[in-house]
Amino acid sequence: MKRNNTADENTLAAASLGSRPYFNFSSKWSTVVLLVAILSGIGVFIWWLNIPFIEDIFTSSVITLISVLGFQLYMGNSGILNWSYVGYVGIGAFASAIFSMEPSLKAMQIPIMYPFLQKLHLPFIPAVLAGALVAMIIAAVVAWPLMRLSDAVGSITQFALLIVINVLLSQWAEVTNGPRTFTLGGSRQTTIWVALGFAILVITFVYYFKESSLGMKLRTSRDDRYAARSSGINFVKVRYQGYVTSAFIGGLAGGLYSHYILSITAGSFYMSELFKLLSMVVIGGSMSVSGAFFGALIVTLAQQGLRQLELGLTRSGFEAYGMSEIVVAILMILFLILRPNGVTGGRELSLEALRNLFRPKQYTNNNGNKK
Amino acid sequence: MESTSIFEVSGLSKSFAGLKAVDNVSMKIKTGEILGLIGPNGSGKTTFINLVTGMLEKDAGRITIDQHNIGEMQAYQIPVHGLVRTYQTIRLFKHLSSLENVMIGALGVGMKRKQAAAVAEDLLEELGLSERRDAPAQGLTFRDQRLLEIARALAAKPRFLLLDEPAAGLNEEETDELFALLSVMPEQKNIGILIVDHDMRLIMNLCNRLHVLNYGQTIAEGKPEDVRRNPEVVVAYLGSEAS
Amino acid sequence: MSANIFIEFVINVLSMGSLYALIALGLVFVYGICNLVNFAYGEFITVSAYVLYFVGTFTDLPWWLVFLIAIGSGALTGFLSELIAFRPFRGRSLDALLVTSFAVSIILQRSFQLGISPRSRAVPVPDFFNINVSLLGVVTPLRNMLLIGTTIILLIAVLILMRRTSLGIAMRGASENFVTARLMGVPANLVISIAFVISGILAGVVAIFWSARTGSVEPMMGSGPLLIGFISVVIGGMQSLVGAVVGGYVYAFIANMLSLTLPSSLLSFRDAIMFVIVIAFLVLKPEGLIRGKYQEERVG
Amino acid sequence: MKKRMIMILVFVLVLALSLMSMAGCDRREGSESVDNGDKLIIGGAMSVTGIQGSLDSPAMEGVELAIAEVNAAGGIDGKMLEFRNMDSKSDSATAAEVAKQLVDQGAVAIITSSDYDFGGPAARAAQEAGIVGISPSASSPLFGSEMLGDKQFTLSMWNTTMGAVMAEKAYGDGMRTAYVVTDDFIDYTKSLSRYFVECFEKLGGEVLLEDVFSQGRLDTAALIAHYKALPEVPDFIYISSYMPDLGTLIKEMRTAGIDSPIYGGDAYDDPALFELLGEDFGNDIYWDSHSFNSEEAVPGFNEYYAAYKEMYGRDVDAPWSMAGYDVVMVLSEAMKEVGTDGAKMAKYMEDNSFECMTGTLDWSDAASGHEPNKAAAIMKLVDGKSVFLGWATPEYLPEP
Amino acid sequence: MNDKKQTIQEQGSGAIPAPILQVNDLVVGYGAIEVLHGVSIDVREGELVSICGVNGAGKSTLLKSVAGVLKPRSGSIRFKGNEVGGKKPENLHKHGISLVPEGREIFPSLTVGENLRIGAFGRYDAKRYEADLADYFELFPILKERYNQAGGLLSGGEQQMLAIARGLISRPDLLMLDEPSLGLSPTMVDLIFELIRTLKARGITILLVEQNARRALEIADRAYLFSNGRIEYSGMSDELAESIDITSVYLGGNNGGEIL
Repeated sequence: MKRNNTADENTLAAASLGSRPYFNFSSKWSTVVLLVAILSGIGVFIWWLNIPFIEDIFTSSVITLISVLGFQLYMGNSGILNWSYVGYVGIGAFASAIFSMEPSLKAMQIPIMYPFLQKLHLPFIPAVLAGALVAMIIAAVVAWPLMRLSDAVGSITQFALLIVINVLLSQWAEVTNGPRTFTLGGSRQTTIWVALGFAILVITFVYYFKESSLGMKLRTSRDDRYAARSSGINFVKVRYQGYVTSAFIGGLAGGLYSHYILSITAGSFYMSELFKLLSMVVIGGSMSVSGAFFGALIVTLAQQGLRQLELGLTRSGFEAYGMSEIVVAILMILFLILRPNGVTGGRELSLEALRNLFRPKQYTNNNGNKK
Repeated sequence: MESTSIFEVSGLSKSFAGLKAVDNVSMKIKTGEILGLIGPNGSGKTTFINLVTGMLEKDAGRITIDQHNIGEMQAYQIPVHGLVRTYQTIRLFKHLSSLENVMIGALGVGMKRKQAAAVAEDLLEELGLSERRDAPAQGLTFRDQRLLEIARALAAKPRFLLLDEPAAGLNEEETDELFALLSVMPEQKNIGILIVDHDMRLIMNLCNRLHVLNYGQTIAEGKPEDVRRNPEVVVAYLGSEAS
Repeated sequence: MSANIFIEFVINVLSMGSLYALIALGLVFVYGICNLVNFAYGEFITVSAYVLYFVGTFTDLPWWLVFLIAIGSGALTGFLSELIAFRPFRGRSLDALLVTSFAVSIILQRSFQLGISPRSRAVPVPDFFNINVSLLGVVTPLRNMLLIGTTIILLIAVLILMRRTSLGIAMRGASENFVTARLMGVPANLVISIAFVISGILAGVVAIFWSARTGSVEPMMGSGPLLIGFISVVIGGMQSLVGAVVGGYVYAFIANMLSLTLPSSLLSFRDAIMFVIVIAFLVLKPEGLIRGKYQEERVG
Repeated sequence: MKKRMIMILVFVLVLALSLMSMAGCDRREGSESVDNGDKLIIGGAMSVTGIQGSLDSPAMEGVELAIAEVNAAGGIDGKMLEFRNMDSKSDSATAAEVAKQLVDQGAVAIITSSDYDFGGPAARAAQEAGIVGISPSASSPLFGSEMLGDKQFTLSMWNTTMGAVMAEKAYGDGMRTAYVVTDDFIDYTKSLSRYFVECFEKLGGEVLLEDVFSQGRLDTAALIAHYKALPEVPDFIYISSYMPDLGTLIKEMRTAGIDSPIYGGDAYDDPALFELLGEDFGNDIYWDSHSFNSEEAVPGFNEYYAAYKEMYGRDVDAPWSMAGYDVVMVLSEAMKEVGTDGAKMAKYMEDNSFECMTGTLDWSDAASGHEPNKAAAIMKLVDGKSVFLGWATPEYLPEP
Repeated sequence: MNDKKQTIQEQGSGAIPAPILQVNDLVVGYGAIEVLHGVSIDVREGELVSICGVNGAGKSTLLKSVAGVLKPRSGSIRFKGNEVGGKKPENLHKHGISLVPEGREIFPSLTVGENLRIGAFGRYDAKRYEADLADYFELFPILKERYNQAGGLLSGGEQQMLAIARGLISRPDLLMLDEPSLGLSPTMVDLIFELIRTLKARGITILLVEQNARRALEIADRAYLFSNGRIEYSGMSDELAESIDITSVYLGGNNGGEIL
């Protein structure tokens, strides 16, 4: 079969199913379409419900989703757990807050803030993007020497880096108001629509990244870095690029978060946040974008449900505070044991996968061309 | 029609903790020929391959392809100069599809994505793997994995291909297939092949020349039938009679 | 005055270093055998501290029995967490293990909050812990001396265990080459369980001295010792028991130096400085600090 | 097979939980209509877990006690009060989030955490919804109408009062030189030191050194070394911090042979601290706080004590519970008088003064920040037991 | 030591002793690759059986499966009459199977003495241990000299000695040696083979995997020739050595090796 190679990656990827005429549009890009459709569907439904507190929960979950996608972008493609990721979320949150806050407000709230920071002032969206850029630049500066470390050493240095970032965020009073709460003035700017819009962009981008040649190269270093090296891939470099990209998305999520919640402390970007992201990725399946998506969905639902349960139990006299984390942690261990690749098993949601879901399983090891 | 390239190694040495794994080995391969590198277990063959592909740092020696000194390069810089390898224990990207695996070979030497995809498609077709193009590599049969690894190497459009025990784990029939594939490759693609294998049936029939290592040193070189009769080679393989 | 400061500095370094050495030792025992930086180690300490609180407050048992029970509970926690949470991951990826220990840590922390109280509780300690002694003109609590003494005794005990007994030798062998050790008849489950039990015992001892110092126990108390142990282990070289002990003392030395020399406004950045040192250590000579199986395996 | 079973179980669990979260909304919609039904919801965004838990938990007990009392007396215009707390986990973000949820569930007022950093975000959510938010004992001057809005109050005296009272007390005790340690963890600890130092220096005292540390990163050795390196032995030490580091610091200082008197603020009012210091170290420590557990300090305490004991089966814990109790009493008085409209309630609270367990309380108007006008109770620790020394109002009050 | 030798001699005088190790139709593989495709061998008490064949033929895989490091996909491994396939290595060691692994695998930071001590871990018996130690010091005098040195500091040959002594000190009923001559200098190879001969004379049952076919056949009672995960030839070693052109197995046949 002669193929027309002017087609871009979409059709290329779909071409395997050459014998399937009714589905010529990309099978792979259906993932993005489906995920976006699900997310917007829920969003519109919730907007229609018009219950403010559900809308709030949804908005904050969407921000978390962006954060998880950035986390997955590196972890899923490189196979390396990035312990310092939430640090970049924090940097993005603080940086964008500093950018967007009125200088007079900054002067009032944090009188000791460096004057050049006090003078900065950007509108909301540019501030968020600038914050993400700051996170990315910091990642770019610190990460280069760390990228060639792997395995235990790599994990340890990333973990140490997280602690360093946390100490700086929580102690550098001239920048972040120190251990105290940093309060942004004004009203919430990350509305449900802003969050949704960014989420759609980020889903698309993260998916595109995975399928891009950079993403592909990064995935090779996950599967076998020796083979990657001997195939001409400088895995240190692609890891670095992936890491920095992921820090950008993390910073973006942080900026959206700070403009949603309006009061931030360094503690919000530390162990328990890391644990939350980790549990989402583990439960959903770290190797696919869909995994991060569904992981975020499941954990958010579970946490909200458990919070209601906590409330209910407490009202009936049984103190159940803190239960949600325990349940999520146990869930996570169960997943790690029983289904290490998460609910999605590392696969992407796609039209084809949906079709297979409703079709009796008949293939054992031959899933290339089943009827 | 196509030019001849020369891959040349001279005086290559490497020792581990005082033990000389590769000791002053020199070798020369031209495009279009197949050289077999053999020797008993532990004689330094794999170390040799790791050295010339930059996976290990050499102690001494010079490695060139057409005057390009690749001996000082990092492993990932070498494929673009025309030298690629395969592994004894197959090293595929197991979660990537067959197509992506092959594409990587091309992307690794700087090809654009579209071109890489085209090259990969063609290679899969050529090696009869097209049907499995979207299946993750880990689901392939062992034979297909071997072929896929070779396809990935070929996607880099190499001048020289280093095959580390490509027949290991293949049954006789599959080895015959491999023979058929490899024997025409040098001429078809104008590449030179260095092959390490223990399957003497394959080696003896496939190679133009043999190079025998023992204790890291070259003990014989020449045509297969000569090498086979070389008493030193026989001793290396079977051991000497007790003195 | 300055002589006194010097003596006080030395006593501080020795006593804090002893505590840190014990903490590091507990971490490195598990790390050496399973490659696992056990995030839940801090919570092992917390468990023992709570047992100390409960048994010490609500019973009239003599102090030594209370201590024994607390240490025993640490050992039991180590044993059970290995059995329930870590054993299913035998042979799985490092990250899976790390994530699990992280999850175990969260579960234990939240359980304390839920089951006991988020508030800190005063831990009773025997009176002689608070007696002050005068040493070369410097007043210091007796428990610092006890701590140094206990550490020396424990180090000797560990040394005898690891150098003289078959089990200890087997554990050292297993930490170098697990498969070969099993081929020699060293049971994998036994060795790993023992590592966790010893780690738990050390956590118990640490709990006694740590809570004697802070005077209280609360659900999150484990994170402090965990980080200290973590830094010490890295400084000491991850794999070696001796290294961990040395790392503990080095850490105490650096920390005390920084405390003395840093102005108080920078003091709160001390952890950051320590961890930058850790990162620098790991980047500059990862193979020097972390020997053996952590080097990337050679191809072929 | 077993695997699949567990997967199904997990799925069912998640499904159930999500349904439960939906159930939460049903309640909300129900409660909106409950306005003309038979109950009034008082929302609580207080921290049960985390560092703030040790102050908020007792306060919550007081809240529950007061609610029971109000309901026993027939409620507010026949409507029963219901207290609904969601754990804000000593985290400002969570506080904001749960406060919003409570507003959506129809809360008529929000009781926030006893601190500006952890309670402020919840107060902001209440302000946005136009209802009253009130903290039992947040003492930072930031907790008021200026920073948070015109419907936000704290029942506690501000740190201006708290710092000034202690400065005057120390100076009155003949103390002239001070070593001040500030935990820069939250605004409470930071501003308390600031006002204390300001008043003490105005009186003519001298601060030899101000040291800083952060909760959770306490380095006693460093502080003790700094203390010992002072050119002269200070008359006393002022520590503005929190449990658990506060206890560790005092104990270690005492152990290191430092026996200067120690002064501090209301965070000292923690039974865990008394217990930790015990007879050995629990002496020569002074602080001011909101109230004291005795009939002598608080008329009507015995009655309160009896009710508390009946409800919880144990002695009154910290005086924080009285602040919680007072909060509900103030709110219910306002609701009785002017109904549940937030603006009206706030106006009523500004205009009137209240007789509380924690002393007489009079808020300034919104323009001047809802500054609480209140007396502080001064306490002393003797052999690990707190002793009431008397009520005090400062001569000079620093500007917030 | 001595009493063991006697029992063997007594048995030897009677009928053929029952096989101590019996492997039937063993199939083993890693991942997608199957390495052994149905191998059957047996080893009788007191015998020295050698397995030869080119690299990659599955010899080491066989030993690792018998020692419990690898789990068989199918087939059976019977040791002293009991099925042991898939059991844990530590348990098999207790039952008397001892593997001296390829590449020696000495614990580098442990001393020679400690290496030996681990070797006896599963079957430690203080009294016997001391006596055996003295005995092995006679066999391997170098180990006595180096007793307190770290294993990693020994030369290759010394390490191989240590590995063999470590495998022996538990008094195994079956000693398996995986490529003991690999990477050693010719003189050292001579020494090792001499040693194996001595061990055989002491009545120790040995299963030897060796690439050096000539030497292996010379000292073995029986031999199996592996190729590609199958047994190509088997028989008494002297017969094998005479009847087959081993060179062709290793280096390809004169003409039998044609492809296609």
